[in-house]
Amino acid sequence: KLRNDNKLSLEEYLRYGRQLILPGFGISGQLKIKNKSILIVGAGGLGAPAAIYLAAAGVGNLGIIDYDSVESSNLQRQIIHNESRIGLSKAQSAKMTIQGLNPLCECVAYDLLLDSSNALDIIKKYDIVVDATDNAATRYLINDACVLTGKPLVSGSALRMDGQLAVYNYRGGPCYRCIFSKPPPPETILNCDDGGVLGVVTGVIGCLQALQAIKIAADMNDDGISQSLLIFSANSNPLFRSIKLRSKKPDCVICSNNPTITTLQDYVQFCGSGALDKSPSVKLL
Amino acid sequence: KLRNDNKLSLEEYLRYGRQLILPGFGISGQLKIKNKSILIVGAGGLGAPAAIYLAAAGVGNLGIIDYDSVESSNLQRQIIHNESRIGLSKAQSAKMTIQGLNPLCECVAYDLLLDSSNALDIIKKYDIVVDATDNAATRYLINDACVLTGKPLVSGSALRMDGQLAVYNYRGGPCYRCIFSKPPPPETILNCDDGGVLGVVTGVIGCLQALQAIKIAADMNDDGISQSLLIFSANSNPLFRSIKLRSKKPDCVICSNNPTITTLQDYVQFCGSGALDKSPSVKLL
Amino acid sequence: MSSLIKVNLTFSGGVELLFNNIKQKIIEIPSTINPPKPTTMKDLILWIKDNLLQERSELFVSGNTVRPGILVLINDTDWELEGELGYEIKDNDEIVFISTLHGG
Amino acid sequence: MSSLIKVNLTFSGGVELLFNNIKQKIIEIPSTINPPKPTTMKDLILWIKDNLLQERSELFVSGNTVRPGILVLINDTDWELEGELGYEIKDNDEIVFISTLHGG
Ligand SMILES: [Zn+2]
Ligand SMILES: [Zn+2]
Repeated sequence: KLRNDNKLSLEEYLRYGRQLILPGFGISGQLKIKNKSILIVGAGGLGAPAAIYLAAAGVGNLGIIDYDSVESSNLQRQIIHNESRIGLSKAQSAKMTIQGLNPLCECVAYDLLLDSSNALDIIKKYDIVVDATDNAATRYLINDACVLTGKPLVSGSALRMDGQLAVYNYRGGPCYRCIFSKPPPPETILNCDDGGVLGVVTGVIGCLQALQAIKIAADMNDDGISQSLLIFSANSNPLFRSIKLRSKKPDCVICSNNPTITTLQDYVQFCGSGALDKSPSVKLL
Repeated sequence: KLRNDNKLSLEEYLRYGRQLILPGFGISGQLKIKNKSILIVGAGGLGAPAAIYLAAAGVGNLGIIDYDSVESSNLQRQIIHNESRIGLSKAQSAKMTIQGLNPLCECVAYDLLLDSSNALDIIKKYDIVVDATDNAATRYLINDACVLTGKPLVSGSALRMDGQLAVYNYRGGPCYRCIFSKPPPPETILNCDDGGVLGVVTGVIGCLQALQAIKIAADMNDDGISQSLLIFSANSNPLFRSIKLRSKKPDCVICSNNPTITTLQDYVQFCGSGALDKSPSVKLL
Repeated sequence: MSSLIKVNLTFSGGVELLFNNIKQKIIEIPSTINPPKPTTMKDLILWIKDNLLQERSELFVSGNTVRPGILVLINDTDWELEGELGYEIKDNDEIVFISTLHGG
Repeated sequence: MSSLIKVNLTFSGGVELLFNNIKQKIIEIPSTINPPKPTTMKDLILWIKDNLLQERSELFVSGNTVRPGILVLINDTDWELEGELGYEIKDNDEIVFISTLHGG
């Protein structure tokens, strides 16, 4: 199914011209991303720009997972959808936009909830995973599935005016569990539906997720992306802060040499809430 | 023509819910941006995400200026267009996408080249100007027109792997000429067509332009945005660097108390090249 | 001879909501809160809990450290690289408490 | 007694293309290039032109300063706030030369 072309067509030369003349990318970078497959989990605020820019750049195969349907309240930030898609599956709507933007990108829409029963089968088909989800349980699930299948994970998150970006499980760097070994108490976790978000904050982080995925796909100079956390705060000065993260934990339960976790778990139980829950604080109302 | 509503409709409550519950934004922020008009000059790599996120957020009136038509080579980064728009005016294509995303946003498409003969008449109709152009002459033109009409200017630029973001002529801060009083020699200037660009670099900067325009439109805490330059380097670590800029120049030719420039100039002559030129270095080939 | 040291605190990612929405605060604390040992991160976290936290301390601390989901940075570096609770606070250190985000 | 001082140079926004595509370089220069006065930005720019620049110096300097379109930062601050050419270089200063971009 994956194309394995060693050259670009005339149509590709025309379309990707601005990248082909780009020092440090060029034809070899373009061929590398053409032959890579990237899975985007979540076609919401983060997944929308990430999918759009990955498809536009010429990534050969994109998978997009989302179990939700487009609602009017999504359109403030989920800019891969539009009015005419309301009620449609988000994964399908995202695929339609991508096909309209770049028909050369092969896109698979997964209209399902990623969980412990299907994550490994899907993720193992891709080279890179973009976590664009909105809850802690799915974030641990994706991390564990990426470690078990050996895939680099580009993780983004956004809430209110803040955003975060990191690359896990890449070039010997830490995994998500190395940094966050215990999940936060469920009552401290908010998603965008309950905590609010300025739409363009997800835009900034989603674009940066696409960037990091492209750099990984094209084997570009990593310069420490495997061990750093970018913190974005839309109403602070400076807007961005880069943090040096710890290394891989020698006793990480999943990514160390002697892992105690070797299969996917029950992440809803682990976190005390899951993808289908409203935030506990809201449930109490 | 501008709406001046003091309340939100039910449709707006539903659509903008995530911003209405956002601390520091809320209904008052939403009403402020609804009653603001923002002009985006350029519907290319920067203007595409800027226009999309401004429309999605609920800015009441958007103007989009571009004299160019959509080409296949644009779609690697100009994600407001798509395959079906090739050959169409970029301003019109951008307007079509915006109407599909948020019909509540009133959008005016200007299918023209901004120049000294029309800039003041257009810019004076808007509250904020977003410079998403691709050449030095138009950047000086827009700066001077913003100073003469008293409009804040959100300036973004991108080339290769690098991007820059600044807000000029805002809350007593410097204008573009205060920082760059002399234009660079024309042979040192490259645009994206000639120097190449990674598409998502324009995505990141365009999103950040939308963010700064929203913060200005909603009168949010500026925290020094009027006197700082954000530098983005997609293949460096850290990705972002924030620079403190100088204050307004007491002897600035246009924004000081005793300006020597009081009308728009011939910017093509001033810069040695204009919006319609290829880069001189390329012309020599 | 416990002199005072200045510490720049930043609360971000939602942690600031526990501190009256204040994102940045410069505090002065004794260089040896528990003589004779120099003030450590452990002392600082307890000091913040006792002096700055308004209510619901379980949303900030858990046992004698910060609760899971709060990342601590010492001068822009993950505190795990700096000795975590045992790190000795220096004058003008910049300490950030940031909540990990899950939205998207 | 001209000791050596270390200066961290960064070239960005395209300026690095004039320096073999090297974005960062640590140099050691005399603390007083023109005795008895301490080394200034003016001295540093001339030193870079003479020692690091490969060719086409007019793309970096113009007269005794940088050409229009190159912004100079001293420790993350616009050099205009630091005295421009007259600024006296200190050990471990970080000096950035960045080209203003016009693309979009
Ligand atoms: Zn791990
Ligand atoms: Zn000025």
